[in-house]
Amino acid sequence: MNQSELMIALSELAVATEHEIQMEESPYGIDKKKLGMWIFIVSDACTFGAFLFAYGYMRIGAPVWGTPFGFSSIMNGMVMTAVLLSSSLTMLAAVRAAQSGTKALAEKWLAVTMILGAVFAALHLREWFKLFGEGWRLFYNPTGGAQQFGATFFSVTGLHLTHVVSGIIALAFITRGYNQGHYDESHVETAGLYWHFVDLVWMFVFPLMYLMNAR
Amino acid sequence: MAQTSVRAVAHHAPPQGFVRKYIFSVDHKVIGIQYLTLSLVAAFVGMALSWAMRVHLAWPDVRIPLLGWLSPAGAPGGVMTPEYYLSLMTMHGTIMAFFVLTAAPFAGFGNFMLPIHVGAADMAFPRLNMSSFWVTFVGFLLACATFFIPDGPPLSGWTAYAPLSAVGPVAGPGQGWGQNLWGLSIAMFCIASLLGALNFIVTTLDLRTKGLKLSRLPLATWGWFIDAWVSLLAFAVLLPTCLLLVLDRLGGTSFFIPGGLVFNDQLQPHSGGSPLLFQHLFWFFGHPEVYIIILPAFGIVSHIMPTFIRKPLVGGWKVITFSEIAVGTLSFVVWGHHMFVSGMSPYMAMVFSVPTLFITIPSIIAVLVWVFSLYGANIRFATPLLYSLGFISLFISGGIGGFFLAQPSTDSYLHATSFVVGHFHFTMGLSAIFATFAGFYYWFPKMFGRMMNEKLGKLHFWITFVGVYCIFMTMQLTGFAGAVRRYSALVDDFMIPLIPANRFMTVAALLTGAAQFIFLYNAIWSRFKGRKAPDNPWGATTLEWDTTSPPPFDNFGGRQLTVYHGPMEYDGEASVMQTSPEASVAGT
Amino acid sequence: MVGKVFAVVVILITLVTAYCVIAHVWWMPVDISVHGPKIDHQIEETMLAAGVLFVAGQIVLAAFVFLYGGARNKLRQIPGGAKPLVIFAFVIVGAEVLALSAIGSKAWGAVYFEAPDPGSIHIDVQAGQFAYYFRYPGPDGTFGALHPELINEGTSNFFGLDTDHDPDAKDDIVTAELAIPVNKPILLTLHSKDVGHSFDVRELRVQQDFVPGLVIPIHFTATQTGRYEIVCTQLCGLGHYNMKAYLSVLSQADYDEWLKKQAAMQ
Amino acid sequence: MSSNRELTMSSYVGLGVGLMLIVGLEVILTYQHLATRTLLFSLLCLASLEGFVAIMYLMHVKYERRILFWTVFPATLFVLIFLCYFFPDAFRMASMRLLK
Repeated sequence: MNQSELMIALSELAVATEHEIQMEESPYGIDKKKLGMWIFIVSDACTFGAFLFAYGYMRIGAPVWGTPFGFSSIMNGMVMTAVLLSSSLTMLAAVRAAQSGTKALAEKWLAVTMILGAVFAALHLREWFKLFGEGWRLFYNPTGGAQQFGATFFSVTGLHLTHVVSGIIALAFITRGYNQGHYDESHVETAGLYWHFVDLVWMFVFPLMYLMNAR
Repeated sequence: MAQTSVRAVAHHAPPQGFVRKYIFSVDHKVIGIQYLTLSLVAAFVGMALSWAMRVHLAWPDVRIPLLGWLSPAGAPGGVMTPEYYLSLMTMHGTIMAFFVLTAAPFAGFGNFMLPIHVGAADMAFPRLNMSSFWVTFVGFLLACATFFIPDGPPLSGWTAYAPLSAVGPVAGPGQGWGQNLWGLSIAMFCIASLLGALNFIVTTLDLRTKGLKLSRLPLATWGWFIDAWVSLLAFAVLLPTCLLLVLDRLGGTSFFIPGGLVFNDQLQPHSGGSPLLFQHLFWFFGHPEVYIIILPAFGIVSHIMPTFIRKPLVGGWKVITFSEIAVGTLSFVVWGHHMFVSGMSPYMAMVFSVPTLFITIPSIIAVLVWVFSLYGANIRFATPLLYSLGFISLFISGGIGGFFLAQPSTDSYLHATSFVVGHFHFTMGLSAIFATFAGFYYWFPKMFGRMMNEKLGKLHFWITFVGVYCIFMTMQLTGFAGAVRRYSALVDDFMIPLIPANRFMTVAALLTGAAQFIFLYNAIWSRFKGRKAPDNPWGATTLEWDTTSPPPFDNFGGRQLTVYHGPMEYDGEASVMQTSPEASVAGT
Repeated sequence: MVGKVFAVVVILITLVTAYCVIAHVWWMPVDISVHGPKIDHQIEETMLAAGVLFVAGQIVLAAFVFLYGGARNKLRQIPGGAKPLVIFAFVIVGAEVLALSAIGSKAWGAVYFEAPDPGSIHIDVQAGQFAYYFRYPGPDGTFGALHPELINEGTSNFFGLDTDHDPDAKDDIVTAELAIPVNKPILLTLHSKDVGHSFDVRELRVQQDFVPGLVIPIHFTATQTGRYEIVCTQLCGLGHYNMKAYLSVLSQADYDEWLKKQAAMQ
Repeated sequence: MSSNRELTMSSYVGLGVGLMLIVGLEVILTYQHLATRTLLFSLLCLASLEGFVAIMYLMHVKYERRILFWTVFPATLFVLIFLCYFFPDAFRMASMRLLK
């Protein structure tokens, strides 16, 4: 048997079993999924950054901007913030429960997190439809100010909403896998990281898109 | 402080069935070859487009075979219309910059080699890796589809400057669905690149085998690792740019379209957008993109050279790597040099000019390292080394053009001339292509288990090397006469005297392009009929040469690898494998 | 053998390139502007600095490849290792680029940091797919307001002037050719009707893009009479290659005559 | 930074309330009729504070190795800071507009 045949035979043996290999330790000392999520967050933060800078640019350049949000919208935003923030805390509770091995509790908290996420999305859509009802469009400003308000508001919050909705779907997926034992607490923790990031983005979107546009 | 951790590694089983094995494969080696194949197809498409453009510029009335069939409207009878010329130019730039130059040296070789270089069985996220490729593939299909839709391919250039690209069909031909598909195609490419970069970073950091400290990483891996960071941040900004452009086109928004625009005496409904915002967003990505293309080339050349000069690079891994890091970092603060005469604030021109000039320092350090490593060497002139030497020469020739384009005062004359076109073809186009060829000839035995034909390889090198100088040095120098780029015909009084030079370039381009078929023949013939490759045909030291050619499914057959040395243990005929516990011969 | 051929090819390419540059096979046309000599000087300085690096780089590369092919040589390292290379790059190239940017900023500043001469002749320029139009303010020295909705190519209302109601617009002179008097400071305000265009006169050493939605000022003084091409250098659509106008630099008397004739034709 | 004493769940709830209070402060500031620039600056400062707390505690960076902090922050801030190079042109857009 020559060397290459031997290696092929060895490799087939290797894949059949799980075996231990010594590796360099990751400089971060964290799970590779978690590191991957962090890297994703860095790039996604830049994407949101570019959207928000485009908004800032439009706004500086506009002679008249107009500030459409009344107090009720701001209150709605406050409630949305509270909902999203609580969902971050419930997510945290889910991760802790998963880490301490109380699977049922973790699943319960994950469910609460998803429900809070859905409530956030519902409140958000209500805000959108209210604006549609007032005549706002991506390309139209019924108050006669800069038409960029609709474009920037709907695109920035739309991107955020996409993140929330895909977060809910991802959480549902992970909860199911966790329940069936395909996934473990590290998956829950990684999903949690993403969820907190969505919350983090909202902490900038709310003041910049809502409060800066309060009447 | 060698920290190691024992980890249980669960291998995914080798796939069964044709589809799992060769099409939707999660094996990084298959994905790497898929990327390279995609790039090869894209490169020949891009080259065919450039042939058609060059022939049209030199002999505007010549009927170009097949073109009339491809687009009866764009090239009636094979003689192209001005708008079809611009479409070909746009698609040449898009296909070459994204699907060839970004995909081949980074995603192609990186996918195949990076996990092997670090001693891993696969990428950190194999399924993510597979989806990166297939998203790229769909992006490429969308780009190619523009040739076959009634609206025709876009004609706004690969930079797609708004508002020409944003207002829609009123701006003339090529502004219909072709431009929409272009935006979607590039957005998909962004997503694929982001996921790919993420995978590269995590693999390099987390999957290194025992003893492979960062200081012992092969230099190609350093190139891909740094490049992954640059792509991660740059494509993150191109993605929203494409989305906003598509939103302007399909959603009626006005991010990039100001008020008061009139087409065919019709006032457009847009108002308040800024074309300069598009340029800023695009070039914020666009300039790092140039380095995304060239950094893997730096890495590949630095990886290949020590094998064939039989000594380590001057300054070891540190000098070349730190210059790559410096280049990658500075690449984010220089984008404004594309916009000196674009109506940007003239004070910002100075802010961008100084770092642009300073980026020459790390670039020159890299060139000096390569050149002075040749001093006192035992050079073996295999084809991969010839291509590396060609890379150095081309990079010098293009690099010096940077001095002119980095300064607003000189750029205000040379901007948008063929000087720029020659400059970027040298520095990023050809340099990256030469490094890709070097990598291809170098790694082909490992990828397919067969050697490539050296004679054909050298023939291919000589024709290509001399040919590209004839094309692009002429192009660069005619820029001093003010030859404007992106013109579909030479009709201005000062352009007419340049027709002979253009004919010369066209003939050189046809010959150089024809030489690429030698390469194609060599690759296909060698794949099936080439001499069987030994495990380590070049006498190299890095991990990919420490396994069979081609490597088994999990790369090393489940062996425990321990790395004892850096990647450049060469001393003339003597060399020490990274995994060999023997004493160092090069003292690195 | 291969190495020696490579060295010879690289040297030949370097020599041919150097010849083309030194013999000015393709070179800039003679400058006709006041600020131009600064730019020309900067291009020559840069050519010197970059050219020396280019020739030196290619020759050293060729020499090493020529000398060290094959396995016969005793391996040697460059004395001092990477340190002298890094120092060279930082000190010599660093000084060079600092010098270039210091001198170059003056050439740039002469065009863009100085306010236009208050006595400049102000001409309004509009670019559209695929033509330039120029507007002189007429005897009242004031331009009429622009109304894009009134633009009508059929009635030759290229700028969208409201000649019925706007007294400032009545005497505006609109032409398809740019005529300027020699040795007089000129102020152009560039604006675009549709997409991005550019105003490039090689002899004037002026290239400036039109930005849709903005008015971009540019000023210069021409020193020689003659007729020069204004070309578009910013991709603007299918007619891009054919988008041009002429710049006539006239003596003061010819200019006054020309302007009178144009006014009569309105 | 790296310490293993994680907060208890009730402290996290306290943290959440604290963050909500900052949001409340932002809303109050909004209705103080500040100049747009001052309002923007103070809102951004408060949001950054919130974001910092979220990253350090909710996203756990405080309890990871220091190197994670030094990877994530510089990379992101690098891009966000240099995107600010756009703004001189935004002001140019306001002052050099074709149609007033």
